[in-house]
Amino acid sequence: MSRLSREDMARRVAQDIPEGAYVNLGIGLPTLVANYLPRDREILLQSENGLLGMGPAPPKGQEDGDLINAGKQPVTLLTGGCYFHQADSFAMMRGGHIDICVLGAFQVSTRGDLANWHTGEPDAIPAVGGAMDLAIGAKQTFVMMELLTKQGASKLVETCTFPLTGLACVSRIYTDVAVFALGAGGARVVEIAGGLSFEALADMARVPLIDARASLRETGA
Amino acid sequence: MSRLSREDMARRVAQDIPEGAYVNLGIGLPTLVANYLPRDREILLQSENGLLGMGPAPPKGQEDGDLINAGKQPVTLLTGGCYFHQADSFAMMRGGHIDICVLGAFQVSTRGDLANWHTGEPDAIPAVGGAMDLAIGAKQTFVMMELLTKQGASKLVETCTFPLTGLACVSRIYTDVAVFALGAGGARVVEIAGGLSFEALADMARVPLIDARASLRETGA
Amino acid sequence: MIDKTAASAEAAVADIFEGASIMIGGFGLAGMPSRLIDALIARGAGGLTIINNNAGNGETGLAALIKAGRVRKIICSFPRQTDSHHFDARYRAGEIELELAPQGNLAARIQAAGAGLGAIFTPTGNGTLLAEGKETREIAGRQYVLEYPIRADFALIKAHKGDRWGNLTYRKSARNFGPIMAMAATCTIAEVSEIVPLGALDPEIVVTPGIFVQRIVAVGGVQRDDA
Amino acid sequence: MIDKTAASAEAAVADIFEGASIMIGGFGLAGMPSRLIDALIARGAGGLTIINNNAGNGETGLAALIKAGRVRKIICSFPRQTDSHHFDARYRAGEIELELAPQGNLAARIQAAGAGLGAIFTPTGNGTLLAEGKETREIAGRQYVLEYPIRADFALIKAHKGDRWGNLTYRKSARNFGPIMAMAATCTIAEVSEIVPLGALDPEIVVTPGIFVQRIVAVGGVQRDDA
Repeated sequence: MSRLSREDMARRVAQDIPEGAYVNLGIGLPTLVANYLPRDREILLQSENGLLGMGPAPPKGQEDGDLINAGKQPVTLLTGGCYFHQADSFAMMRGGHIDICVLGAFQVSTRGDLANWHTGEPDAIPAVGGAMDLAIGAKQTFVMMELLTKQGASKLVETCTFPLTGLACVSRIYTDVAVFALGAGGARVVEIAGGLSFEALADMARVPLIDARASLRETGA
Repeated sequence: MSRLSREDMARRVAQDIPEGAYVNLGIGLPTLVANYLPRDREILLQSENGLLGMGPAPPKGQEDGDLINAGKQPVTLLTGGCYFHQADSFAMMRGGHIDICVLGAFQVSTRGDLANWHTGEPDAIPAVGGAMDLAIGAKQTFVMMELLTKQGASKLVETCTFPLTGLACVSRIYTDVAVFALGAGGARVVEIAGGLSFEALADMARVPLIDARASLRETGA
Repeated sequence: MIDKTAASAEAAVADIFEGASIMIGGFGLAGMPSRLIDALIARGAGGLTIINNNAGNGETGLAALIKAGRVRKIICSFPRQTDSHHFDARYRAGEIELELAPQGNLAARIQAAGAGLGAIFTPTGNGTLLAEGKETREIAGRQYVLEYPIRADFALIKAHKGDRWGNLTYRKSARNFGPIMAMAATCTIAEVSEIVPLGALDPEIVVTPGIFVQRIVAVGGVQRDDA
Repeated sequence: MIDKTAASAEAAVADIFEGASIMIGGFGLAGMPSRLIDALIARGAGGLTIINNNAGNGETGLAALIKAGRVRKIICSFPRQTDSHHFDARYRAGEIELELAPQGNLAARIQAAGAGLGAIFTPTGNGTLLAEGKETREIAGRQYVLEYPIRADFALIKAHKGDRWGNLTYRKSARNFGPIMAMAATCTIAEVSEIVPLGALDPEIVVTPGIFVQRIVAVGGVQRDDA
């Protein structure tokens, strides 16, 4: 069985982002998605610090300290992009104007609860940024993560044990071995990567899974 | 005894508006105050429809339908003025950023309750506009009105009988016969126009009045 | 390619349905999207709930929509004006329901809807008829009234220049309700003087980012970009 | 004549007192008013409550203020960063109190303060540690958390150009918290690249109207108007 690389995962998420979508990519793994957005689609990236129409990193030597992304890295602005203040930026998220956000996660529950901001360790300094706003505000919240921790535990769980970011907010998870759709009915398997069987996947995930591969292909969802 | 004309009342209010003040003048009588603001003071007029630094009416033939005041009359913008949307405009009022607003009134109570938006007649079509926001939002709310109705009733009352605009919001009333300062302690007479005696004024007003002329002159208030 | 340009005002309003809630920009006639309203009248949908600061002036725009009998309810701050005779007549005849809101509450409730808030405690209206029956609360020594967001199915607004991504600038005091209504409607349709090529609007001076605009119609010219 | 121009950053912050609450603009270093913070450090007032998105980066600006031991409490959304070592050290030593707020709640609470709201029901944080002990309410089928406005005695912000009336424009993503903090503080002090003559800023592109700004300091040049 072959697991998807981080780049392959980013490529897979990018496929599901349609023309004209307003998208916010979280810090870390989700940032890679920008590299794989189809060039024939106009997709607008929003950055929580006040940009819409965010472009790629500038060439060396052309960085501008006043033009950065949410990860505080230098970026550019596409032709047609614009700037706005923090209240308007978060109105975009919280008011349901962002179509898709893509976030990393420590854990996601089968009903879509998300834990991605705090390890819960007593000596950790907590930091949340815009994660909670994005998680509950975007029309669709995608999570992108390896299915298992380095220790082999499944990050798709029945109940999150890490502190929550938001309740019932994740609609899809893109992992290195499968894509899941989440909801009140539980976790449905949309597709499986490589040669992995459904049973082997269920054994890795260690949560109840519904095989929705046939039905989802039929409806095109 | 000589009562102040509407122009004299406007001139009297204008005297109390200091250099640098941000001021909103209500529709009707208060609009006249703009004509008497001392030319050696920079005073910025705010218009609820989204102007700061409102200037006088334009010359005939130079009206612009996109540049109007709260009364929907054509105006101009001073050098240094600017435009903004309705939420920001009302944030200026409600957030306590406007120094002084000047409003007309049907009735004002001695503790500063204001009634100026609705006659209470059952067949009247109510309209409130920004009156309630201004009344409670500005740092100081001045009322400008004749003391008596055409029927000779005092508009300074112990309790308003017309529907209220705001509670305990008026700090000063400029009338054709006297200037009053209002507050929890009641109505204090700041000055009396013409040759009217305090007793004659009290007889007209028909509410308990405190003669504060001497003390206010001493403190300069 | 994202192109929010509608072929005509008629095309832009073609899916406005019977009973829809519609925010209409403007303070009096400044900022009122008259071409879109004309197209809406021609379209014929009735039973509308209209959110506007006023209730129509004279014979055009919102006044004409009211005259045509399409408005079931209006949420506004200042209906009664010297030239609001079409509203006045329908209101006195009991044919239009009126929800009167202080102008600042109207603006704040529209802004709250666009920003995703559930409700706001506002300082305006406390102790008055317009807060009767509403929840109040003392916070830090002052009384506030609980008010709920105002959302709408559509917003019809007038802007100055726009581009195919829906970015907008406004002109003078015609800006008024446009930026906040654009954020509070499911489908925002902007009537602009001119559609300019993408990139012609300085990113620093865009007032309404295109994310808040679904369709744009030029009443003046359209400059296509070369891209 | 209204002239909000301060002679120097030092003069502009001269009345910031021990124990003051201070909003500081910026997202990381973009939009952080470094000259004003340097002047504040030199001024010496301590026991400060700081409202900022972060908790300082590297050795300059807010990080330097924290290093100098002047900060008693910080209200922010994202303190822990690779280069927030001065905050980290003070926090672990129990010398700084931290109030963590989701960034959207932080922005909305600042905006609510500027707009005079008493409280807001916000969608963010429901069911999480950051809403523990807070009032919640279901409105139209969704759970919201009650959050209160954040006001401050002072706001120190960085803008691009300004004039003697305090009108401001910003530059790119350095705009971030500037416009809303300016509205939420009793005394807003803006550090700008350049002070331009009154009228040099197009009234359509002013982002922060001068009413929200009490003092302005140029780190670049000052062009006096001829008036």
